[in-house]
Amino acid sequence: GCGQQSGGGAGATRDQIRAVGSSTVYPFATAIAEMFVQGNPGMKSPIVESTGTGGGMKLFCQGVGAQHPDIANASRRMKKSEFEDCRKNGVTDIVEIQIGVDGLAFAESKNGPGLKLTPRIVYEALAANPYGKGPNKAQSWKDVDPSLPATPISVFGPPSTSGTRDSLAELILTKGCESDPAMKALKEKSEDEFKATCTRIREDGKYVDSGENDNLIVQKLGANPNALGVFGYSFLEENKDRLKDVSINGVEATYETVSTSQYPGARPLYIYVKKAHMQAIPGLQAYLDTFAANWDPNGALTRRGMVAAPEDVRKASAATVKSLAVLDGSQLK
Amino acid sequence: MVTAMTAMMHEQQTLAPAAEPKMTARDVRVFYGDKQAIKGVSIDVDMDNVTAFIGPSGCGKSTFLRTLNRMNDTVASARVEGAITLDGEDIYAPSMDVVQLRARVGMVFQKPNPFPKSIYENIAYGPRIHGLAHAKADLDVIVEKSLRRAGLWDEVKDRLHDSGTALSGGQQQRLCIGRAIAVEPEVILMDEPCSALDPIATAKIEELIHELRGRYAIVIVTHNMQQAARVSQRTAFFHLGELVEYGVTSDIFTNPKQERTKDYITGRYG
Amino acid sequence: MVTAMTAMMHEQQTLAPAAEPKMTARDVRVFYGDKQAIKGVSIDVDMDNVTAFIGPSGCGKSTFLRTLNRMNDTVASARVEGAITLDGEDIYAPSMDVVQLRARVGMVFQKPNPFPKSIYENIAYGPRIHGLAHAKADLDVIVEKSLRRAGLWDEVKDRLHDSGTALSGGQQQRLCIGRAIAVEPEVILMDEPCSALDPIATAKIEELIHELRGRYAIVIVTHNMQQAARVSQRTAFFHLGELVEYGVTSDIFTNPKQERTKDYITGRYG
Amino acid sequence: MTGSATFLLLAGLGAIAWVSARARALRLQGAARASGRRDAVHSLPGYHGWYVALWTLMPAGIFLAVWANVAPGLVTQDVLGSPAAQALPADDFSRSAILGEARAIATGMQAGAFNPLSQGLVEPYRDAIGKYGLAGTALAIMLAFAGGAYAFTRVRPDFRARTRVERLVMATLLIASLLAIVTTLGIVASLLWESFRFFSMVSPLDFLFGAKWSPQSAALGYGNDDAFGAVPLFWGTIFIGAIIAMAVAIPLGLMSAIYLTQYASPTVRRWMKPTLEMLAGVPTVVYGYFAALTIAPALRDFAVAIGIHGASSESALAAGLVMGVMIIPFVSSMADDSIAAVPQSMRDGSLAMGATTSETIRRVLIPAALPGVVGGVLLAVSRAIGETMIVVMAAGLAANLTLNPFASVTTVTTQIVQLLTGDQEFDSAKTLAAFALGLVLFIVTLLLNIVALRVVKKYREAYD
Amino acid sequence: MTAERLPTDWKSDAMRRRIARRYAAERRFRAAGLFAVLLSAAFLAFLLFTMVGNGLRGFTGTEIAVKVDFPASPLLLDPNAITDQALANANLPMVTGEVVKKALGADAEQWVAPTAWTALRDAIKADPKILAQTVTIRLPAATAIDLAAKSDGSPEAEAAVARLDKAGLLTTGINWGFLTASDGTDPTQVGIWGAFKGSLLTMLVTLALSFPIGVATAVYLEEYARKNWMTDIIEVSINNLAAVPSIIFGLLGLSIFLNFLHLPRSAALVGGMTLALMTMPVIVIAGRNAIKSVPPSIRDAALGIGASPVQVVFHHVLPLALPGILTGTIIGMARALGETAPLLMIGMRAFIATPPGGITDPATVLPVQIFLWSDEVSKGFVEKTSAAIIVLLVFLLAMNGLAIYLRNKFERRW
Ligand SMILES: Nc1ncnc2c1ncn2[C@@H]1O[C@H](COP(=O)(O)OP(=O)(O)OP(=O)(O)O)[C@@H](O)[C@H]1O
Ligand SMILES: Nc1ncnc2c1ncn2[C@@H]1O[C@H](COP(=O)(O)OP(=O)(O)OP(=O)(O)O)[C@@H](O)[C@H]1O
Ligand SMILES: [Mg+2]
Ligand SMILES: [Mg+2]
Ligand SMILES: O=P([O-])([O-])[O-]
Repeated sequence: GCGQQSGGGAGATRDQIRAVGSSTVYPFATAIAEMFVQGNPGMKSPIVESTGTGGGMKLFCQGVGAQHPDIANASRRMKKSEFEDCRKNGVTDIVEIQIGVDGLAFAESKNGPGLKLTPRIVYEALAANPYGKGPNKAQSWKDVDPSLPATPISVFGPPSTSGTRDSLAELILTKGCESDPAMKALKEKSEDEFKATCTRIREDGKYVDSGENDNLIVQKLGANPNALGVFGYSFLEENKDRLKDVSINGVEATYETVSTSQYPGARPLYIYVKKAHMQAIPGLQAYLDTFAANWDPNGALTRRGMVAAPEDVRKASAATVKSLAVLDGSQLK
Repeated sequence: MVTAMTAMMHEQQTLAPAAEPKMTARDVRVFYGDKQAIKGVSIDVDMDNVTAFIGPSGCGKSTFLRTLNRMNDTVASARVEGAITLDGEDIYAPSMDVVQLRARVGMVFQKPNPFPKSIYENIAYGPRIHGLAHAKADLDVIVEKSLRRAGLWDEVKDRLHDSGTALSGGQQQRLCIGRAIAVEPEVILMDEPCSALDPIATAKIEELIHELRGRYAIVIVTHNMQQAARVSQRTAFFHLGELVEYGVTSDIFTNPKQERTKDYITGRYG
Repeated sequence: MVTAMTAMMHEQQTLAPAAEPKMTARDVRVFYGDKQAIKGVSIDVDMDNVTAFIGPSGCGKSTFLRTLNRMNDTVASARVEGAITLDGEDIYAPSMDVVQLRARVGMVFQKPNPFPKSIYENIAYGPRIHGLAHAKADLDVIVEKSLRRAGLWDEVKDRLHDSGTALSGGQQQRLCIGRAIAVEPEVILMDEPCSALDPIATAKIEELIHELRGRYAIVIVTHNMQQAARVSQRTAFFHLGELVEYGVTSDIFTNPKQERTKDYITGRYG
Repeated sequence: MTGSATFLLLAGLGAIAWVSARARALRLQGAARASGRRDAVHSLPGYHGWYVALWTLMPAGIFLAVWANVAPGLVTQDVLGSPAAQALPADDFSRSAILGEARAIATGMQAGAFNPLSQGLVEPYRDAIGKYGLAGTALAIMLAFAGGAYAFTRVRPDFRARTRVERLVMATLLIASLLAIVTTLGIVASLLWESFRFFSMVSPLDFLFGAKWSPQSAALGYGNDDAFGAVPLFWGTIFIGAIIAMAVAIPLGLMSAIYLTQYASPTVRRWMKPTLEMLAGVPTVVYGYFAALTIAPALRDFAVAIGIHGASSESALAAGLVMGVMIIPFVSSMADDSIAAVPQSMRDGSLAMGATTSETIRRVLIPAALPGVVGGVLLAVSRAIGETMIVVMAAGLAANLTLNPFASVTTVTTQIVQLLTGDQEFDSAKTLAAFALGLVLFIVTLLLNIVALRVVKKYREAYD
Repeated sequence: MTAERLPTDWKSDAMRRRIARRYAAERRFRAAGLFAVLLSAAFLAFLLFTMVGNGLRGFTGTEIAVKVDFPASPLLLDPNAITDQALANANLPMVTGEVVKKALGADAEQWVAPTAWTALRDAIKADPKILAQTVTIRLPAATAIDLAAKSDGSPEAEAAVARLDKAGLLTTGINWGFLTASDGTDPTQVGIWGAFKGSLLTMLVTLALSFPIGVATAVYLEEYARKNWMTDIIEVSINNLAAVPSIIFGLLGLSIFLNFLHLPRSAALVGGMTLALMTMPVIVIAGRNAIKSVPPSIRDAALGIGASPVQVVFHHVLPLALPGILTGTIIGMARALGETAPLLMIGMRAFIATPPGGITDPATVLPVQIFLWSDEVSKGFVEKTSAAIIVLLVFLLAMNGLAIYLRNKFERRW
């Protein structure tokens, strides 16, 4: 309630859990929040804000205290730079929990042309500067690969701060880029230049950066039969009636292919928790327990479109929830 | 006071012989909603005399004047009964075209109301909308002639493209008269044209009215009795929506037939 | 015209003997910004006579009147110089409390301005804010007395709780006079109190002024010379911000000493 | 002693002060009035009451306000000194959380302890709070008595209590009005400060005249050069807000105003005017939803059907059209005012010349009302370019420089929302760019408004 | 003088044609005006019609009657010790799934809403005795079934609906939960109460700040301020604030209230403060106009009998100006109530499933809730969004209507 006063070092408390971050994780986090309230009568509902993984990390790393969030949801692993930033602000003890797996899905409208893609095609269609050979001139998919229809390239995708965008760069673009041996060589020579060439996306309107809102992309695809959308697998799952999958390397994104990592776009989902908040925020532990109780293959989260992590990962994560083992920054990239 | 009036009359021009009426009103009644403002007025206006309407404030002078060119149409609540003719034609007949009527029966208002345009455009407005001039030269001729007749030409000929609102009050009023003249009306109605003006400007307008007399039928509303005495040949005295007395101006002022007229011109009320 | 005036004078009451002045003004100058509206006016107002201020429009009558109860304070640009006293006290002294001053020097305005409240509340407002009545009964007494003095009691006693704005113009003006009387002022200033009224209402107010004379020092601004002649015993003639002539009313109207006064009352200007 | 009890006590004291001072004034004034001198009595007794009550309440109130900020610190000091506090963890946040919880329990705002450590601290808290609460209350009451007593001695018939009380009222009013300045300064300061930081990373010239907007790539670490050219945003804003929206709003608004003021019967006017005003009362998020869900897809289908290239489901046209509809009432009410301000005599003058109503409107009324109409349109433009939700929901994010109304453009406000919600990157130029955009928006709308108000005012004066 | 011109021959053919043309132009112009009015009104009607058409369904919900044989169910609960915690621990979601499967068939579990078990819980809580009985409980249907029952859905859902309907197990009725519940993840279970309460608290803060300050400012400027540079600055500030785009206030709130003063993110307090800054100038301007329209003669009258300037204002001017001030306030508040953009900036866009308890609790407001729902993927949210819009519109139109009514009623000519 109101009437909380701060002063003298005592008093800044919060009785609600606060989570920020990935829009991919958002539906799962809110579902867990709901179950948490129902399972813990009397507790207030956690606040979940969808800010994108990067945006969430920024808020998360601003410091320890009631005014900073307890949890960062992420659709990719925390970056080294983010870890350092957290550390700088006194957020030293961070617990990393993998809650499941998601696929970076490519989809088009039900009455779309039915594309079949490979990382190379995607890279050549979207790179700002394919293979460092000058600006991308491809206008239609046919320009990239003669097997594809001549529909104009139009891709709705997430913005730079989203984990999904990072996954796109890491899982697809880089792979496509590396199909050229020259690029492999470049990687040896200059990591930076390699990164720029392989992950920078064109900005001439073919790739439409659609903000931190995957739902919006889904809706836009419905209206735009020729466009391709990039977002989390769960969104595809939820909208099977409007959208259809676009295969990568001939593999379609299904629960099976994602969970076995057969699908090239499979990626882990994480939540990051501040250990320092475990003592201070009522219900935080119970919230994590709720997560753990629902991430099984037949748990509530899979019903919402999440793909369960492999058994060993789930076990490890469950152990982390118990032990609250702190993340070791040295493994991060 | 009566004697002072009579003195003024001596300066007045003589009455023109009775002429064919230009406009006639028969048993005209005007209502604003439920309220009757004019109660059965019959009057004839002729070409050769200036007719003055006098009477205390609110007696219906303006209302009656405005029935003569159907300006009352613009007041939503106003309703006119009775018959008014112009050259024998019923002006309230459905076949009567209001636009034409108003071009034929011009009007000058109490407060000078030039358009916020140039002097030239003020005069040219009427001829333009009525298509009275086809070439610029025609229009120039009309503008000059109208301004001359309104007695304003010499004062403004060098600044025809200045704004009409930049003129003095008296000049503005003459501009409005010029504007009315420019469409060659047959009748000119003036509703207290001098009440917003100073004495010198007033004198100019009165002089102008003298000059225009005969060319147009002129009706002027005034509540300055001296003015009525100075400019008109016929005077109608209104009271509470009724036409109390109508006659030759000098008779009305020196020898009123009605008690009410007499009380009014000797200053008992009003 | 002069003769007409003199005729009216005959009805007028006789001049009271010269008395101790209630208010004095010495070399009062009023400026609106840079513009000087009053140019060194000195005048005495006494208890037993009604003083009239006359003069052409814009000559500063209202301005001067308003200096007498510091209503000019409300005009941001107005600045008053010179000395004005009430019972010998300088009303522009810093120690003078304006609120109290205005209670002692009441004012009635040109346009009747009753509060949009009941008749009762209109009268009771002043006594309330000045703490002149403590119980409802006291207030009732004050209201009745004031309305009686204002000559309005009989007309409104049955509808004291109707709105003051629902009265006719003349009644409203008497209500305003009653309202001023209710706080027991010593001086009452009236700025053209009848100019918005019809002749019958005017007559009533004039009669009221006669009755109030002697009990309050009364100053009345008017530009109706007949009215000045009828109601006042002393008349001050203002012109272009100067006090041209001040004296016994009958003298001013029949035998003005200044050429300007004479020109004005014979109607040469104004 | 709890806060509310202290509050009630003070309120009681104030009431007593009011009543007794009033009574005293009444008594003294009765005597003075009998003396007959009018200026022997100055203020109504009630004012004396207020004067003394204010003196009773204000010093004590100010003290309590200060105390409320100081006391918790003292309480915490006290609690930390207690033996139970030794067991507290060292890290600040857990510690303060535990302390906070203990205090919440001690003050009854929370029932049970979530953290076992806090249970032990409840008692010390209770004691300390009680101690300092009592001290504060005692001091406040002393101050109240002191203030009240001082003021009470000043109650005399001719004491100008009203003047004093009114002076306080005036001071309050003045302070309230200064808040507008404070707010303006706050806006300017926050925008300027953050923009300044932005412009230390990105050249203002590149920002204002650059034609390429891709803050994403800047955020991905490709450098700030040519990532922040805001021209496409400015163009999108102008295209949607000042061109398309106005192309809808000006004719419809102006013609509606004309019809309703000049032609419609009073009944029609009485019903239609509020109906049209309702368009301005619909929240923008509803318009946005409507534009995104209903208008935009329809327009896109239409464009595709007639073979327009590059038609997008978030076309400039959809956002602009809907925004134009939203703006209609602004234009029409400004036009209405301006036309109504043209003196009736002007209209009569024209009608009496034999002009038809439409001739009168087109040739006399509109030219005469033009400055007012133009001013109104400028205000409407300023409103349109600052409008956010419609464009956030219905316009795109692609920073295109295009003339094709069926293509997607982005606007300043859309980008502000994009840059600040979600993507709160490290203190990058990207976040700060939002403030620079805000600054530009602020300045432009300000200028538009100043010009518009000038125009309107000048024109109003012309007829006054 | 130039040659005389003959009086115009109004009867000539040319003149007649000309007049006909002018009248035609007149008719066209008038028709254009009427068209503009009708088009604007038609747009409004279309908008309202669309919203109502989409939204009315949002107020209804579908329920499936399920026969629950408690003794035979895998539920382990002591009827004598029914506490919230015990119910929470009883794994009701699983039980519900089993129960549904048993009653309706193996594939039926997905026909009921994921939160359907709360219906079971509430039933048990209301009457623990049913634990020993077999009862029929109405469980909320899943979104797909709900949509299929109310309009049209996927073929599978339609088939299921047909089956259930045939068995007479399906009922569609008013979903009161929509007015009493808060945000959630399941469209059939969400409600607007949380957002509504957030709006209420935010508006309360806004009103409490902007009304007194706005009126005080209006009074000061109109009645007491002397013309000097400071008054000019205040005046310019206020006029400008009234025109500043609302999103700028959001930037102000973000950088001053959140980043500088460290007030709580997402709270009604900050939202209210931000909106108050936006509403205040509206109230000031309306207040000044209302005060200005009180005729000076009233002030003169009061001053003339010795009222002090403060008394003049508080006894006469303010009471007379009050209707105008209130009208302005209502309009300002209506605008604030519909405002979204500045609140997005200060984080009032989070998922918040419990209604705020006070002004410092995280909260969201109706328009932001609409914005959030409009972005939801699940098709069930479309009708919920429109339904929330209907609720918001009802309030806003009522407020605007009240303002218009007040304005017309108290519009006086002095
Ligand atoms: N538009 C109107 N609606 C209702 N009543 C009106 C209207 N115009 C005038 N009246 C009433 O009709 C009566 C006659 O008014 P009119 O203006 O004709 O008087 P007037 O003789 O011209 O007075 P004045 O000398 O003051 O101009 C008055 O009682 C007036 O109140
Ligand atoms: N508030 C003001 N600001 C500036 N000048 C003013 C103001 N009030 C009056 N004046 C000027 O002061 C002069 C005297 O005005 P005042 O109103 O006293 O004249 P008056 O004799 O009462 O005229 P009237 O008979 O028209 O009421 C006039 O020139 C007037 O224009
Ligand atoms: Mg008239
Ligand atoms: Mg005067
Ligand atoms: O929102 P993201 O999951 O793409 O970071």
